[in-house]
Amino acid sequence: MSAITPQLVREHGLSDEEYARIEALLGRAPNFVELGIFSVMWSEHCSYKSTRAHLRRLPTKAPWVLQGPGENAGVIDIGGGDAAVFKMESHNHPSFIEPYQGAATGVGGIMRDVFTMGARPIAMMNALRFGAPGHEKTRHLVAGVVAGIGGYGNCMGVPTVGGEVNFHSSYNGNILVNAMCVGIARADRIFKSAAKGAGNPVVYIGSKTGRDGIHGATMASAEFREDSQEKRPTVQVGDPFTEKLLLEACLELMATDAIVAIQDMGAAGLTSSSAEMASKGGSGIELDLDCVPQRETGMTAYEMLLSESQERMLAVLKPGREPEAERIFRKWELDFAVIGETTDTSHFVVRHKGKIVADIPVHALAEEAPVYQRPLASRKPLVDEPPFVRSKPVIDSLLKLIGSPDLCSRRWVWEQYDWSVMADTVQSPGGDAAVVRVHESNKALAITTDVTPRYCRADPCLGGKQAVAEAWRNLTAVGAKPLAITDNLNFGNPEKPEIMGEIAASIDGIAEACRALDFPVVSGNCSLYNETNGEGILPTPAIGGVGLIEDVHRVATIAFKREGDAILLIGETEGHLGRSLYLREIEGREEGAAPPVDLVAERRNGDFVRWLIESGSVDTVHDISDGGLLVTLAEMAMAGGMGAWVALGGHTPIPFAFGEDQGRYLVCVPRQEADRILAQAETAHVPAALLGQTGGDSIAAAGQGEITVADLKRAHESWFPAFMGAGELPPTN
Amino acid sequence: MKARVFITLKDGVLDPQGKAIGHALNNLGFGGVGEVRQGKVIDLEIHERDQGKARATVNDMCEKLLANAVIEKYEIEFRP
Amino acid sequence: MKARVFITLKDGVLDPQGKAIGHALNNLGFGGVGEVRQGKVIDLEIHERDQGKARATVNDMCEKLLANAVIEKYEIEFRP
Amino acid sequence: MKSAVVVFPASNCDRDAAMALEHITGEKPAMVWHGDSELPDVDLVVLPGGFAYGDYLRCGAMAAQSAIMRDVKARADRGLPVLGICNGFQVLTEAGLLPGALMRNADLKFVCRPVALEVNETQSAFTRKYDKGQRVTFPVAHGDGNYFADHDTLDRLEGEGRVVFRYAQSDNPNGSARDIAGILSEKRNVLGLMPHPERACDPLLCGTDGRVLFESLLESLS
Ligand SMILES: Nc1ncnc2c1ncn2[C@@H]1O[C@H](COP(=O)(O)OP(=O)(O)O)[C@@H](O)[C@H]1O
Ligand SMILES: [Mg+2]
Repeated sequence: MSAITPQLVREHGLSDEEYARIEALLGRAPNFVELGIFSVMWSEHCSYKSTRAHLRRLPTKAPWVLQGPGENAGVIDIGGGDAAVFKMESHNHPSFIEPYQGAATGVGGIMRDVFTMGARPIAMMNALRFGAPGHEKTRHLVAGVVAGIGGYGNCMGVPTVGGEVNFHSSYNGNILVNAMCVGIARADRIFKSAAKGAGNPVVYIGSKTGRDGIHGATMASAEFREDSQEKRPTVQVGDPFTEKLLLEACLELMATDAIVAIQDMGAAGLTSSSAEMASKGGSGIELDLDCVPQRETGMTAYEMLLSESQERMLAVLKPGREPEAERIFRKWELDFAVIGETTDTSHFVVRHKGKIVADIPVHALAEEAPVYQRPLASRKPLVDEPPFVRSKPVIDSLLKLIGSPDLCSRRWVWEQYDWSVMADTVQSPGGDAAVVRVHESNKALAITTDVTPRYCRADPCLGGKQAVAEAWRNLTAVGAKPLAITDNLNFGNPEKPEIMGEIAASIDGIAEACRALDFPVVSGNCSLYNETNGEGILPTPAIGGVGLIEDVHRVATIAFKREGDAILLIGETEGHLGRSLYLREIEGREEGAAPPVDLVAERRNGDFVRWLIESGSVDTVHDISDGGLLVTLAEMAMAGGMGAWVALGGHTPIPFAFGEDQGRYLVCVPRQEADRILAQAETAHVPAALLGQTGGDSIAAAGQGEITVADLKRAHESWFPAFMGAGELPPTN
Repeated sequence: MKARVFITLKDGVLDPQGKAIGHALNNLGFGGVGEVRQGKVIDLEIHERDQGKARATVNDMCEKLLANAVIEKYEIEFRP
Repeated sequence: MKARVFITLKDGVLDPQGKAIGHALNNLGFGGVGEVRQGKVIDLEIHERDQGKARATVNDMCEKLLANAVIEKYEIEFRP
Repeated sequence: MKSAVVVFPASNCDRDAAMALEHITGEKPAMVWHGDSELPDVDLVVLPGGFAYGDYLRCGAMAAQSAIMRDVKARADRGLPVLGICNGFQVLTEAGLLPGALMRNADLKFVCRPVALEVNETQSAFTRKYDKGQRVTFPVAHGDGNYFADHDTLDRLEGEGRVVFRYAQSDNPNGSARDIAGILSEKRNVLGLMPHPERACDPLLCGTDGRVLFESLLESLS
């Protein structure tokens, strides 16, 4: 075995202090295998050493929260004995290196996190961030990531129902691929990862172990250098066919009572799954690597322990239940092997070829992992110097915005995802939130992912708040009661004080919004070191929100439905243009402060809109976000194939039309209902005003001219296909 | 001249398709089938008489488009 | 012994993949690329010393599973 | 009406098909494992959509070789109605129960969206309750729906009135020959189609045009 040199320690991403701490914990120098184990367990990805202290500030409790952060996924009670199980996770670095497989295995990984809890996945979302459209790599990455997500999710038969796609040069060398999975389980049949008790068999199930993705975890914890391209051999290939069998086999096993604990093998594979299970169960664990199903010959202990081969799970069974479990996995033609047992030594002991190759106190790997209070430098938030706006024709700007990369239709993307399998997708991609019926019930879940990185750059705390508020708003806009979130914190190098400052501030903003909106965090993931050659990404704390719709027949959609409906504007409009897409796309400036978020108004306005939907008086709602009021109106018109007339009356046209003030919605009501609803708004102290009415085949803004819905649609639908059209070969598995 | 490009997965890279094919062959009663690997073969016609130049061009095609250097390797063959 | 099976589309069967590749190559500035066809190559290990028997077996595999006679043809090669 | 749904490894529309059958026929279909050698005594067999064997090698190729397919063939030869949806259609062509083959979509991309279809033939147990020429909308969700057959076969299919569904308004999502979306066997008891009627049986989802297909079967078979 190679001697442990400082060089070797550094190659394992461990600092000198960390190495010294390892020696102290062991009371001796680690051997090579043990060094590898520590390097992954103490990596940022697995240990959360930079963020853990800050994550504690997130509110994680509510009466309906059955499982908060700490398990493979969060769990909330959705009534009738059902539970929703969900989490979002990033696969950023692998997707940059190999977009198809990186994205595909990201999807597979997050699905395992959900079904390892005993849930059947019912919906997938993905939040994607790519570099500037003009950047040489962007088109190739978009093609690969989208095909990879579809290739895996479609084969699994889980509908991919929505997400986000943004373009910005800060992601040129670090794209973000965040995948979210939502599953349904019986609330009293949730499976956890605590390997309690001694003498229980530890079983390995799924695919064989190969030399895949060794050190993926440390790769995800290191800043990119151009030569990281050379880390390529670590890329794993996904096998959705095997994962589908694994899903069905696990659910079949979970229908028995043979399982003590179960956990997917994610980052750092066998090592982290077994060590985490032992740590959570307060037990020890012994593994015999000779029993591990192997795909390649001559694998070393180091390789087997650090391999990130996909489609694998680890379970601890009740003694004597192995044959019953084995029968199930053989039926599904999957590998099954007893590879060890739990012990009362509270040590993590690994045997290979009859020799003990690692012997580490479990707590040293888990609880003793370093936790850092890294130095923070808070960039002071940009204050609004109200950006000077040259007056441009409103309608021309609308057309330009609606066909711009960040606002154009994502049809090209979601038509490659099977969003209709499982026959429960009530609201397909393109709305404010996806709506998926809980199978054979009258209720549904609403799901959304949101964050506005350009706001986060201006003010990370406000940006964090806004991301949560927008998720809450999107769920509200379809008529759902927002219940909880998962988050995926994508940032640069935490060792840089200003980046660490962004992380801390974002978490504060998220926490504040979660508290104000009763919208706790039940799971999440952190992806740091998203930098290339010292260039950090925009701070991107992606929020995945889940809400409950009690009556699936009482949902609102964004499409205009009737000619002559009154269009009401809910919420206060100041005309805030700082950080707006108007400023960026029309004026070419990324300036000013992000729009303020008033959480009290947010809640008041949203509760009113939801009440309108629940009481059946409104079936057409769209929240106002990116692009502002007129863009929102155009989206409703295009979805309904019907125009509208609106008065920008009394306001300076551009800020009113394109400002991105928060906490706002457009709702349509039959004309004769308008006064009643405006009165109800007044009694609820909700700002509401009559904006115009639906009808005709154009969007007409009084005094500003008009444009046909057909022309808008053409611009809206054409950018993506045109962009992806040439030169790219759709990747295939 | 006619070029044939073989694109196969690098050794050690998981080949789910090959794995499944091997499985299916065994189920079909073809005992003793060892490892199965699936790859692509791409036949193309290029208007270039000079072998050397042709090889350089096809190499370039593989690097730029045909092969995924992250997980695949390639060989090139010529037929007149 | 090692067998390599080439599975290619019959002439006259349109090949969307080949077409797309040809297209992409042209867009990448590889002028004068003629027709491009994509096929599969399947490498397998069979425990059979006798060439003749081996060929018969692999033929059988192609007929039963590896190739779809409606659209595909196949060739078999052996390497020791 | 008794029905069975075959479950292959990584079938994933088996539940959707079963739901549609149960709601419309009032009877739970039998779920039959691919490894079984015999079908139960039923009036209809459905090969569901999905990614049997991951669509590896060729879509439907490995499923076509599974034990249960021998009995499916035998019964089909004796006239038992067989419905293959999407991946099921691919299995039927690979198994030789239907002519031609389903190739990669012309643009090489998976496509999921509602498509307009034209019902070309009502002379079948599957479509008798539609009107000839009726426009219906089913969702498609496939990467390999590009129907191919040689000209003679295509002429024969058309001549014998076996092209049951066509993509309408030349809105062909996959480049299939002559806009073919679904075809019948010679005996007209086997139907394969790429679009998903079982996903068009609920007003909350993609409309209810698909119900009529199952209602036709109910009327014909019970
Ligand atoms: N940003 C975050 N917010 C809340 N919880 C988090 C966050 N990041 C990680 N967690 C929680 O920490 C635990 C470990 O996360 P992770 O290592 O991603 O789990 P896994 O290894 O199962 O994918 C999980 O319970 C996850 O929900
Ligand atoms: Mg996990």
